[in-house]
Amino acid sequence: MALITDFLVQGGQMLLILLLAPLLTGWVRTLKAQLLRRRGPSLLQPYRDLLKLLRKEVVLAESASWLFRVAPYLIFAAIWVAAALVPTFASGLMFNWTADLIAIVALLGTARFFLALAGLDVGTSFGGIGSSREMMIASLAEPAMLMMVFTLSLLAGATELTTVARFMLAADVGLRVSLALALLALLIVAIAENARIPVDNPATHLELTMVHEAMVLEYSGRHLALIELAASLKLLLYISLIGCIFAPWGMATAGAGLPAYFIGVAAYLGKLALGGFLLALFETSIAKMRVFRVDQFLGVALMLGLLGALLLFVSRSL
Amino acid sequence: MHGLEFDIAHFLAGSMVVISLLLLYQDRLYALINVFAGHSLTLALAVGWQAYIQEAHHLYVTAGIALVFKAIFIPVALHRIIRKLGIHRTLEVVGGVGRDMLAGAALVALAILVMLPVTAGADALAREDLAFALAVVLLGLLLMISRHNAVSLVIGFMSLENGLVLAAAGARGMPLAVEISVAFSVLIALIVIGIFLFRIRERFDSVDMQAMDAFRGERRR
Amino acid sequence: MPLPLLLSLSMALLTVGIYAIATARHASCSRRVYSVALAISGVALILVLTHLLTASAPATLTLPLSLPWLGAHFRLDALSAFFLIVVNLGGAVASLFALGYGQHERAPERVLPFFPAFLAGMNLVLLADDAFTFLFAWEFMSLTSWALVMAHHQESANARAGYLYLVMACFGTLTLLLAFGMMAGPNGGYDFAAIRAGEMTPGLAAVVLILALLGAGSKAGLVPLHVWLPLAHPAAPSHVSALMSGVMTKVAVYGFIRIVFDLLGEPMAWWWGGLVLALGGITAVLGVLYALMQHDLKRLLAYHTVENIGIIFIGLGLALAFQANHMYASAALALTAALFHILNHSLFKSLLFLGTGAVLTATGERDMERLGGLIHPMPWTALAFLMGAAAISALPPLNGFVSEWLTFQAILLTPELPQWLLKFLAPAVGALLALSAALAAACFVKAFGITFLGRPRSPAATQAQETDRYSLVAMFTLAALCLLAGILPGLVVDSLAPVVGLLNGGAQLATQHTQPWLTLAPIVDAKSAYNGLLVLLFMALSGTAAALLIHRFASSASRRGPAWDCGFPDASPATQYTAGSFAQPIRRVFGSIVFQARERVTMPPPGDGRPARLEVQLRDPVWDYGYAPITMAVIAASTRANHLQYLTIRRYLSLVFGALVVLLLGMALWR
Amino acid sequence: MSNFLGLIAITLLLVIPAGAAVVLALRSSYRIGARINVGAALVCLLSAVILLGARPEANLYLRVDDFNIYLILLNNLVSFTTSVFSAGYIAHELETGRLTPKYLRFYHAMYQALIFAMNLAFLANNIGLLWVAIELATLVTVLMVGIYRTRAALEAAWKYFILGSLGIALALFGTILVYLAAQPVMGEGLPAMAWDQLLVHAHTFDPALLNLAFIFLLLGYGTKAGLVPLHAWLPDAHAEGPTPISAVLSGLLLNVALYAVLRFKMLMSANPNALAPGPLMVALGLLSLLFAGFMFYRRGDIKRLFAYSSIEHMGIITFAFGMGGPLANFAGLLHMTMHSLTKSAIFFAVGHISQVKGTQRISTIRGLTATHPLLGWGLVAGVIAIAGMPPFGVFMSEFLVVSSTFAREPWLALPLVIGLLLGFGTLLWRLHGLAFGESHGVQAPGPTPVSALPMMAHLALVFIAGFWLPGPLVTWFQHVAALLG
Repeated sequence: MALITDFLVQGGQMLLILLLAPLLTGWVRTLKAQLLRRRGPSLLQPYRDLLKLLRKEVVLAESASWLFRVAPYLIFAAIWVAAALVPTFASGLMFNWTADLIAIVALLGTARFFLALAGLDVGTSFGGIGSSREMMIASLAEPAMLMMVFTLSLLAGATELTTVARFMLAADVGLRVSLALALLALLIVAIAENARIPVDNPATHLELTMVHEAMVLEYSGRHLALIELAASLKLLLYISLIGCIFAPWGMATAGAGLPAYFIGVAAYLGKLALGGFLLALFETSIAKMRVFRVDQFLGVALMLGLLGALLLFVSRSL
Repeated sequence: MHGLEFDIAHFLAGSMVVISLLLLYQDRLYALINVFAGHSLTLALAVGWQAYIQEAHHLYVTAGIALVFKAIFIPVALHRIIRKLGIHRTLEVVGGVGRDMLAGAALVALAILVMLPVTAGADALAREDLAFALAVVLLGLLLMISRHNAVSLVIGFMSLENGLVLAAAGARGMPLAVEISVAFSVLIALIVIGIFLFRIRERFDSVDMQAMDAFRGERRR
Repeated sequence: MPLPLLLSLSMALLTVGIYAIATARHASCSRRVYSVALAISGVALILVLTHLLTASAPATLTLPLSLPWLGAHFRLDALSAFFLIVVNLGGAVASLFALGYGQHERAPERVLPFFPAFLAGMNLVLLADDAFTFLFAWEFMSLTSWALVMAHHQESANARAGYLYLVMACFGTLTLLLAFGMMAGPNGGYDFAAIRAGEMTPGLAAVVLILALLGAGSKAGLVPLHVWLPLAHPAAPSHVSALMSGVMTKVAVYGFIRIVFDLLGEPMAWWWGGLVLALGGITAVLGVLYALMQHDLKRLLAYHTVENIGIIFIGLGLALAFQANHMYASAALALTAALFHILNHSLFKSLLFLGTGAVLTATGERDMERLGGLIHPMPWTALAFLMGAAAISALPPLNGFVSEWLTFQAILLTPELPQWLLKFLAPAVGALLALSAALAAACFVKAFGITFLGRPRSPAATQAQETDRYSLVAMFTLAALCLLAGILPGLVVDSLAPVVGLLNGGAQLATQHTQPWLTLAPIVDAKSAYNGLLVLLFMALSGTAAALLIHRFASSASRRGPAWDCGFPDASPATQYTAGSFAQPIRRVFGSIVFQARERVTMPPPGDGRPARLEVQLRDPVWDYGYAPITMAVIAASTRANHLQYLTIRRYLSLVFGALVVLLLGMALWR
Repeated sequence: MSNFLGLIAITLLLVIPAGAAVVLALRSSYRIGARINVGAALVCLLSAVILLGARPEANLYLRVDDFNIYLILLNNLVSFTTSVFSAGYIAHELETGRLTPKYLRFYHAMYQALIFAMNLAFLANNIGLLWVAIELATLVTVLMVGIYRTRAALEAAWKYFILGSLGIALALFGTILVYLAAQPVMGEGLPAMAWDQLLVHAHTFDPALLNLAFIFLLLGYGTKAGLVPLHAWLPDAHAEGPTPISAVLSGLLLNVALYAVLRFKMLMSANPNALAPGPLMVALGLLSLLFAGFMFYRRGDIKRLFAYSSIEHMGIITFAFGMGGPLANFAGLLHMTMHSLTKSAIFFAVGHISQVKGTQRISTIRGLTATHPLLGWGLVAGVIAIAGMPPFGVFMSEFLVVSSTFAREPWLALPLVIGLLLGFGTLLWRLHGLAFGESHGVQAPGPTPVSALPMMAHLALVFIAGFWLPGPLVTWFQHVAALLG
């Protein structure tokens, strides 16, 4: 019985994030538009786009290979699994322990790997630009992320998100320098990984500075739909990750009854809304930077992460 | 043994050293050869004297060899050679005789310095002879390296060898002394013949390097 | 009784080599040699697997060979068994691959005799149980592999590579020789049993450690001793490159482990671990950075070997640091990580080299700039290579990720260490490790993407054919193993347990295969876990589910058209991204610091027909500041010494005279 | 009985070569001459083998003991194989007209005379006799080095002659000094020059005199052994003489000189008050090793290259004996043997190569393994062996030298290892040029496998010695090592 409910909750969570992802993207878009004094699209626009794309036929370039067609499903699967592993409204769900934070980072890496390959597959110049820059950004973002992971696991004694969340919920954490540094690093990484301003512009096309869009330029129809969905899942993943680590309040624990779950979901929605709002605010208040200043931007993140970890390594022994 | 015998032996050995120094002093080939003849003559006398005082009769043979072969035959042969090679009038000036003399004196000092502590066991005569012999050897070596000319090289070598024979003779009852001196004479004869046959010209050792590289199959730089 | 059997198998390999000398020129010889090598390696593999899995007691054997009063000692224990698995697995697969690949060999008489001998040499190194036999086999291994590197000696680059390789190998052997000499002591107790029994002062032990680092490191390709590796490994035929990169470097690591962990016993000072750790971190990052700058596929792989050796040494360094502080549980984790990575790297690096071999036979090209689009003519090779690339980039659910995950977990335990330097070093090395992992991913996107994806850049690439069946079977065996080791890590960790116990004073990890759902949870108290199997299941389920749903309910129609490319459809493949341009961003970020990378663009004015040129200039700091000065010094010294060949007789006589006078003076003054 | 047999063997060892020398001097036909040459060498080899079984007891002139017996065997073995090699080699020289039949007769006679001299030197118990034998060997080899009558050959011969004679002279002085040291204790006459007697009484000699003697002997015989800075004659003599002679020079004559030095080292170490000869020998050895290592790099002549390698190995051996101790001494003895076999094998290969290519210039010889596999790989194997890599015997000795030295005197091991590495690197650099790469130049057919037999035989021996040594040899080595202290 318990097993079944666990399955249900787990499955529910997976479906929940799948459904919420486009909404979050729409929310951010609308907010950005309104911050720019535009009316902006409706919140549901992303859903409409996805459905439309799904119904359209796929136009493949002549030089596209089987990898080009497989990649979208792989990317989608990897990111979805990664997102499902992050506790959202409840921690300690039955599959949370199948992979820890490092594994989640690596899963995102898998997705990126195949996305970059897909960018190279057709053999166009734009695809190449996209994937080579994506890999450059990742080569700095991933270490920064892992440094953040180090800091957390040193505090919580595990790289397991559930454990981390529970640890954070416990009162005695208090404010720590390393935590602040880790948060900063994580924010920067999140911005870079989700191709937001100032690293990349999600709303751009035909721009020599584009990264993510350049890779997926050749995609169309259902493939594009999957990739878009994956992208918004990724955004959701990062926001819920930040929420789960730095604001785990209201999160239900596994096996707690339905009411707890409802509180959890409510809290989760609140966190998402807040995160989206902050993101939109940030994006409208800053300008896109040159590609070759990105490495400095991310270098800062790496340094912050390393600093946080070092501080802990040292303070642990005091 | 009583004083006189000792003194004579001492005198002969010492005079060999002196003559070696004289060899260093020569700069004309003729003179060099003549002085060397004197060197060998003295050696013959010294060895003969040793034979007499040691009652070692085989040493007379060594003395005879020294006299006939080195004091007479070799010098004559060398005279002919240098005339054949047409180098009998050459002057040799390597660095200056004075430097050689100083070095020679230093070598003699070294020889004595090395020999003094030695031979506490060996009798005085052997010790003296040994010190002088070593001096002669070193002086011969010095002569070898202070001259360009192949002939003076040989003369230097032969004076060195004279020193060896002196030492051998001084060593009381040393067996094979004769055989050794014979072997050496053969060696020297070969050297002389070598000069003669191979037509080793004056200053052989400083032929033009580039030419030598050509047939050595070697690159210098 | 496996040990005599293993020895006789090595002997059999040697005889095969001798047989090959006689008949190498016959067409059928290659097939015979490789099939026999395959059979022998297979049998040996089964033998050692059983020995390791049944965790049977060490077997020893002494033959009346080598040093007369010593005899040749051989020993089979858990450690050597594990490495024998690596060696013979690699050997078997390489032979299988070569059954097809060897047909294209230009100079079989230069490969066939040495290939089995090389295998035998590696086996003997692992079985040796005294210093003489060990070094004998070690040098024999170097020598045979050198001969294989020189197989295509007409290319002057190969000859240079072979020379450098041989000199470095000799350097390594001499340093190891010194290490053993120090351990054996003046009376020459050369057998390992005596060395284990002997006591050493910390100072001498430290000397031995450093010598072992130099010796084994120069063979394994530890920075800055790696210079020969990226030249020599590619020069050999591809299946040999696979062996050298995937297996021989592991034998070198074995040498290090045997000396430092087994023979020296307990590490005497904490800084040992720090030293090895720092070296490992530097090696990892430098290796992958070098690799990113390469256009030659095989050289790129060779540099990745350097990187992975770095990762392995990180694990070993951690283990040393933990052991020095008597934290054996943590040391067990670190050792497990290192050993696991050794196995993994042997798997995917061999796979990648074999794939390169297939590409080489299909196109005759190693330069990525002239390849491209190979996924269309050779899809299966592409798939295998892709799996290898994903594995080496540490992507879940493949095996590369597991070992790096374990290494990270080990680093997370370092705060317990009391020494401050280590406290600072460990997270820094962790950052380096993460950096190298990310860069490796970038590098293999480049390697696979430029070689197999896009459009062909040269006619050779257009006319490529899929490779033969033997090669495919060989590659997919390795690929399957990569996947298995990735999703069932618990089993591997358990079979590594006896090895870890041997090196770690009995302490080893908790048994893993009893965990629910075969999860890998190395540290019991900290609930960090990873379950490759479930991750794979998840991804498979969600991916297929998505695909089915979409194709069922949404459209499944598709048609071909010209590439859109933002409305600039371009005819020429020359407009694609090249390896150089792909690496450009990273070159600008990292290369400018490490390699003083300089780019010069010469753009002809409009109307001028000449092509624009981009010239990239890289400098190798290690070579510039390490090796070049030494070579210069030797050349200068020999030029000076050479004058002594041209003195005059008088001068030579003066030398003798001088020697005499000096000695006499010494005599006179000595008293 | 065995004593009688041994006496016969000894007499054969001395009489056969001497007689053969005379006979050959009279015969003019090259074909028969070569046959006689080989035959005589074979007989010597057989009698050396007999000597293994039956040792006569020593008399005042001749003596067979653990030390010289294996050297005698080695000596006659190598001289036999070399005579086989020289038969083919000389035939070719005759065809190309570099040698006339007249010189050939002379060559064979001298060859036997050389064997005689070396056997005598090994057998000699009397230090005077030892000296005479070595002088004889020197004279003979001088004549053989100059046999080509080219300007280079004459120059080399002259250089060798002068330096050799000087060495001889110094050695004689040393010998006299030893006698003088012995004479007060042992009285006058022959016993005071018989080595075994000397060894018995050595502890009572005047140490100062012994020291002086040893300096002269070391320098004297060291000149013949080609130790730096006394080495000058060696490279040219090897390069300009006929290759068989180079093989014998490197393989045997250097051993003879070293053997003499070691005999006297035994006397030194038997006397407690005399200065330890170790440091001297170590210094000379290291000097030779390093110097040779630097000289390889710029060599353009293939024979000179390997001549310098001989200097290097003499250096290693001297170093080993200088270190002393059971391990190092064993290694030194082993290294002597291995070096003779390997180096002569290399010179066999080089001889064929220079004949095939018609030149000794390294820069014009390329890619031998491709054009002449037998020669090329033979050369590779030889060089690998001489560089001290397994599976060849030199590795064993270098293993012992380096490891034992490092365990005892770490700071001495450092220059040793550097020297080895240096020599290895520079020699291998040359090898890569010779054996690999695109071949060009003359493509004459290589030698028949039969005429390459001596080379392969030597390499086979060295190969076997790489992992297995016969028991008796080991026990001899261990005895001698103990004597050497």
